[in-house]
Amino acid sequence: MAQMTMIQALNSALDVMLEKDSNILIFGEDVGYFGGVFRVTDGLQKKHGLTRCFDAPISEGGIIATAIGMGAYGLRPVPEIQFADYILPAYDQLVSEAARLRYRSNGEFSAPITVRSPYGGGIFGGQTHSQSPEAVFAHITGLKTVIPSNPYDAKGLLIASIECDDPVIFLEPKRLYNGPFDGRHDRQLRTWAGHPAGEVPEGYYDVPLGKAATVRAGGEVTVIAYGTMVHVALSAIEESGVDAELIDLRSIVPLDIDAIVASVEKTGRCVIVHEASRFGGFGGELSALVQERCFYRLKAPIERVAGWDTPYPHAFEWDYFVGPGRVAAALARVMEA
Amino acid sequence: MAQMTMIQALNSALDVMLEKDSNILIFGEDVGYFGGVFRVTDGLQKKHGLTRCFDAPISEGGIIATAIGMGAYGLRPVPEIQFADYILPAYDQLVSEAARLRYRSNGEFSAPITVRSPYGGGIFGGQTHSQSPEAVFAHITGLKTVIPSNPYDAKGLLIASIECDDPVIFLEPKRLYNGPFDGRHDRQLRTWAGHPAGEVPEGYYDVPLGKAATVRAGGEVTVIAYGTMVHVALSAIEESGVDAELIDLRSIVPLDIDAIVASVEKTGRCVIVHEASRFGGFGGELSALVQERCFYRLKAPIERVAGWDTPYPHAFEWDYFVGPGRVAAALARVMEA
Amino acid sequence: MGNDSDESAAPMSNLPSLRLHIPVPPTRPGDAPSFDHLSFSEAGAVRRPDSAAAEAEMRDLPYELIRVLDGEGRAIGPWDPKLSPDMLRRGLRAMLFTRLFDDRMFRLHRQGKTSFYMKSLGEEAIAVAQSLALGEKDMSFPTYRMLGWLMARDYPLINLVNEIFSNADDPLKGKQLPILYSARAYGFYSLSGNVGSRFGHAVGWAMASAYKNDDGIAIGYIGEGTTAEGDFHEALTFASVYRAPVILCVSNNQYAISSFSGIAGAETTTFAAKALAYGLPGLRVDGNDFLAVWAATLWAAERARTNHGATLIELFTYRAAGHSTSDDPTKYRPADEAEHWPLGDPVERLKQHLIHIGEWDEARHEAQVAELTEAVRAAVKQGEAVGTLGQSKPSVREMFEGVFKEPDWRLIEQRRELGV
Amino acid sequence: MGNDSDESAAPMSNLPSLRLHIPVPPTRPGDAPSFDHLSFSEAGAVRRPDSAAAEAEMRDLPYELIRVLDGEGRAIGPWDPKLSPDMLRRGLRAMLFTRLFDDRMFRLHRQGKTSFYMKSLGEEAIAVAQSLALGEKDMSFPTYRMLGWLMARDYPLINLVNEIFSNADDPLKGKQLPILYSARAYGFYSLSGNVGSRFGHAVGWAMASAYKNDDGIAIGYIGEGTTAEGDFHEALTFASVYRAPVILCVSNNQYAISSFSGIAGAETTTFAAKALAYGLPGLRVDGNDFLAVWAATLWAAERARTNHGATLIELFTYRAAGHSTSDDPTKYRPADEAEHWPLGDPVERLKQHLIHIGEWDEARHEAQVAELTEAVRAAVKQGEAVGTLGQSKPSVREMFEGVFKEPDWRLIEQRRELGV
Ligand SMILES: Cc1ncc(C[n+]2csc(CCOP(=O)(O)OP(=O)(O)O)c2C)c(N)n1
Ligand SMILES: Cc1ncc(C[n+]2csc(CCOP(=O)(O)OP(=O)(O)O)c2C)c(N)n1
Ligand SMILES: [Mg+2]
Ligand SMILES: [Mg+2]
Repeated sequence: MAQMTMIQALNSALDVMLEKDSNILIFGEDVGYFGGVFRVTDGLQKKHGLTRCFDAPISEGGIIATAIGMGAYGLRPVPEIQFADYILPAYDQLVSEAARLRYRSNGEFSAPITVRSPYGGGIFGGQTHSQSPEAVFAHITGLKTVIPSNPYDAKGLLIASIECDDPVIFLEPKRLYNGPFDGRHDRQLRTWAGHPAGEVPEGYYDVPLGKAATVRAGGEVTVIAYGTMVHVALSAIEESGVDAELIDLRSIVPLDIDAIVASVEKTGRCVIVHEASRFGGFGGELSALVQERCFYRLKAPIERVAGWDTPYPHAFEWDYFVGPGRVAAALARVMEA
Repeated sequence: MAQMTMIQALNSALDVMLEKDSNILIFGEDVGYFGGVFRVTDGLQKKHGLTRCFDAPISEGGIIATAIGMGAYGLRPVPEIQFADYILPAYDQLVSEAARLRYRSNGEFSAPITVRSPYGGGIFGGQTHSQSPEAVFAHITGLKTVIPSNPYDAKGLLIASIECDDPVIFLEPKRLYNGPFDGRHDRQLRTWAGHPAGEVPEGYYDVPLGKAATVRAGGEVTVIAYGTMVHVALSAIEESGVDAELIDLRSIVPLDIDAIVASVEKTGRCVIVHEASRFGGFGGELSALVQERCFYRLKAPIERVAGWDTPYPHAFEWDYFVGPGRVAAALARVMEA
Repeated sequence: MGNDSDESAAPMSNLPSLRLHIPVPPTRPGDAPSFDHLSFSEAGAVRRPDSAAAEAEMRDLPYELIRVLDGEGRAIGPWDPKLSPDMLRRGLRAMLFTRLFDDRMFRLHRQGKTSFYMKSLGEEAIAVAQSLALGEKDMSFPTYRMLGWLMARDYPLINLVNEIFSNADDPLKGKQLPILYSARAYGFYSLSGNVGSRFGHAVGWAMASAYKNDDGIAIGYIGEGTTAEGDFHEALTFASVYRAPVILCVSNNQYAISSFSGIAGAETTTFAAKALAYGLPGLRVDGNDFLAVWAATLWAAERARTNHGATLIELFTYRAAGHSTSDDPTKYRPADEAEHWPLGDPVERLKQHLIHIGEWDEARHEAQVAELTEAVRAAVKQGEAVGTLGQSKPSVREMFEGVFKEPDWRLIEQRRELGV
Repeated sequence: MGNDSDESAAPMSNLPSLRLHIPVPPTRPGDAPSFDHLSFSEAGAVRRPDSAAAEAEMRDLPYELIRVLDGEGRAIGPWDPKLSPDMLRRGLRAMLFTRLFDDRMFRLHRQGKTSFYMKSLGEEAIAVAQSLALGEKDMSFPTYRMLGWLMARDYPLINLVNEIFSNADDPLKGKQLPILYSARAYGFYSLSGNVGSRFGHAVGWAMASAYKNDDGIAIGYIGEGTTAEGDFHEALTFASVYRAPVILCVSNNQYAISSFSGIAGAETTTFAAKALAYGLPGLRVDGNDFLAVWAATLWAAERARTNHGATLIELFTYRAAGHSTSDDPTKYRPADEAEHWPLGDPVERLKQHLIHIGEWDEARHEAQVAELTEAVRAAVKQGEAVGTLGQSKPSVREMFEGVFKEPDWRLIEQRRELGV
């Protein structure tokens, strides 16, 4: 066991996998010599060689197209997209090609690629360094979408994603890279040091895709979250005194529907939290599923707490970012209902 | 008044608008001399001139980027994307540029473009000529998404979209181009002749964005649909004998939330129907909204009837396509609940 | 605000106003066909640099046209690949096979036996020559007009027919549109309806082969119309930067559905010249000349195999048929234009060459046609026995298979809901 | 299955195996800086064709480097734009202004007064010369390193400062990241964090101007690293096909964050040569030579205004600073590399020229620097009085404005929920 930040845990996952399987290689903008703008690939080129971890042209579509071709050949590329905001030029490649290759070729070809990309807000990154695009991937049949919330999960989920034979969008909450941010930007920031999930094995292990984690058991209301919002929700729960059960989805596709249903069946209330803007966001799907499966147990309307339906505005970081205050308000509403 | 198919009605809308405003121009793959693969722009180049309606390179990203630049200058371009399946190479332009230009420039620049594109299944078009991508646009703040279900609306909504100062994704249900298809592919096909909505004024009129149509009034259950599914749902309602109220959304952004809430408040039951695959589809948002706003009136779980979570498979057209049988089954379930 | 110096390049008052240029083809329906705007190098006239030569030494080539067969059916000049008569006959056979199969399928579509079809009429030399010129470990990333690749490698006809009928024996289990084949064992990558989006996969595959110190190279195809997609540029950029062992081909049949090639940039330069943007060799080749296609492909393959990187080849041809079963080309081009295409028909030209060298004659040709026609007929019959579109299909369970390697709960529940 | 003929190009047993090539820059931290791999045309050496000449007559130009200023500060050769001393001084002033402003803002970022900043150190000649050379009705589609455009047109400094502070007076109302300005009245199109995605907007704008028989042209910018995006190719394709009156510029500062230009294809050819793919003129210009940039821009503008279409200009320069406030370039290149850049510093070179022609001296220069420094100081002070990041911001209501022209119910409800 070692103490790791999420960046170090991700780096360790890549290191372990490069060592384990020569079919794995990494490329992306600035990931080679420099080690990535967030340092996730730091040292990997030096340790594993020039062709195992190298820089790519600024061409997200080209990066993903190349990765798919490599995947079809038999490799397991792990491309990085520098910011999830910049994954959209590759959207057609991901949706029309990576997601569909196995199906349309009846299994002759597939694209076992893992696309890593930092996402999310809370960093004063403005419109194009803060977005959360998971909903536009979750809707796509054939793609898996994974979102860790702590160093331990990040490493285990990344290893599981790389080993997965399907294409995986691996979204890294960049606000959590260095510490478990709970949205209380005006208080002392914490690091991963001392956090139980900051204890990370140095070697190989995986955290299976499609298994949610119960971060906190509780009986009155189920809170569903992923990524940075797990910490925001936890903080809101703790300060509100509501006996909430907090579920960290860890992957939104595959979705751990059993965990969700079991919890809401027990609590009869549900609050869904995500950073992405609300309308048409993944919260809609979660709300619909809970309603369909737990209708007769629901004591209150399912609440969604999400980003406003605006672009991500630089000056209004803390007005936009979903903080514990908004989650607590939703908890209060469902408890009163 | 004239009798028009949806193709003719769309053509008429474009004709009227080209006549009305010299800032309007049309371009897209094969739309010029040839008049478009679905003939929607037939005759427009000949009538209005080479620079008003012309062919574009096969480059959906380039088409939309060009249109945005034109829009910023002050024109109102109406680009065509030949199939909605092929709009994805332009996804970044639509999301990162068209949708955000007004906001980020604080109103100095905007992109008043209307992107027309045929979408949807029921035509044995297989994976890449049958998809319904509306959910990946509905989630994007700054975009409007319009989907007509008949010739009269198609013309009026297209005119309103072109006149709208915001970027509009105008999705045309190609299965309805020539007749009101209700999913009963084994029966005699109907044309628009004789259908009331096939009566279309020849001149200018608009149908405002954000106003749903009540296709059928009813008291027992609210059915929400758009595009081809309006006809499928209507057929299912008629044959099932359930006293359902059928709402045709006409635009999903802006969404006529008042019409939805008013109807479900009355009926207490709701069935949502769309062609797109279910998971993460727009039905999730609709279900969540209804649940949030009508929770205490709901007598049964809200049902979603949607495409399966698979790519669109050629041989299984009628197993995949959402037909009246599946809608009727949902109606039966909500009525029994 | 702004700049009003008279030294600036602001518009001068004596200038005409700006005009928007929209490219228009030289002829439309009703006009006499004309290809006068084109000029072609003579057969044998273009030099053949060493395949390891520096790109800077070859910047003239994209503006020439590599041709081997002359008007009399002679093979001349430095690019003559000097193929054996057996190989020439093998090529002719595969081209004829492709044409006869296309013709038959097109007619079956009219009879409602399938939903869609596309021919490669007039373009058969390309895929056939390249399929034969490349090796078993090489992988092609085809467009929908590369059936000849499979024909040249004796892919079972019945597989094609069953896929086109989407019937119970469809090798792709009804998941894909007719003609969007996948045949890994034959070096034929999975097709899709989206044009262009597999061009970069060829580069990725080639890079993977180089990464593994393997020896297979890749060949990718794109239509001249589709070169306008960003995918084209991205593929060439990666191919150039990483010196990928790949041959990237633009099949320039001069049409993209109804749009003439001017809409893709042909008014201003050649498609081969796009290679110059990437510091890659650009060969412009008579695509209706089996020998020229072969020779250019061999040259590029040699370059790739010796770690000298990628080559862009423009294969100049003419789409003699409509775009697809949904198209009527007489609506936008002179009805008899195909007959006036100066570079002729690839089947006729190879046949003429074989006759010229004394290795073929009309009688053998007729016998060949008869044999292949019968083979097509037999395969169609066999496929029809299984069933045509709508009469037979794979198990509906197949609809839910292969979305992921293992279905998740959604697919299992939905399969159950449908009762299959 | 497969093809095993020995006539085919399948791998021969005596070949070495394939290798994947990964470009590596000539030097890294710790190495002595070296630009020996580059070669430059002499000042004055490159011919200047007529601006209406056919592209086929200019295919050598992308491989040359247009330079006017020589090592002694003389302006020589056919590209000398022969500017008045006043205009030269105006250029120098705007370049200095840009540099001083950048420097100050960079320091303010260190003090936590803003979230982000990017400099154009060493590249100031580009935007300044082009802003002055073009007219009021012309529209630029800048990158984040084109502040000089606004400086040359006397955009109010206080607007820049307020935008950088995202304070209550921010002209963009806090919606955008620092330095991502928009200034329509100054011919400066809205910036975004996404690189490359506005390149095609320049083409669309230019096409619109031509469509309306207007007289403004457009100029678009892209970094050399970003030429790899599909947007680059799509913009050039449309510019070529429709002969758009647009100047498309690649600002080649040799770095894209940490990646040297070889990762964007510079190992194999020049960025100007990408013009050849589109049948467009490609000019390669010393981007640190104010006069050369001016002259090439004027030439391209003339070509555009006379309906001869688009030009691609590569502006060869060097990114003397780090990529942004988040970057430390000593991590990936020799720390003293900037000092060794053979084409020098654009400010110094223009200053030297002015002194050479007797229109400037060190004393005036110092006075100029002092005046501009004071102007920057004053603007910062004024902005700080309004507030720096986090201390002052526009009304939170602004967050909900401008998503659409009119807010829909969602925005109204959410604004209410937030209580603003
Ligand atoms: C991304 C995408 N855009 C548009 C289409 C519609 N489409 C199908 S074929 C075609 C024309 C392609 O022309 P070209 O590249 O010249 O190939 P050819 O058909 O001539 O072989 C078009 C526009 C598509 N299939 N995919
Ligand atoms: C679409 C997109 N991809 C990636 C990035 C991240 N990024 C910001 S600047 C930059 C480098 C750009 O280099 P270049 O084009 O050479 O411009 P320069 O910074 O040198 O002026 C990158 C990769 C981005 N902003 N947008
Ligand atoms: Mg073509
Ligand atoms: Mg750069």
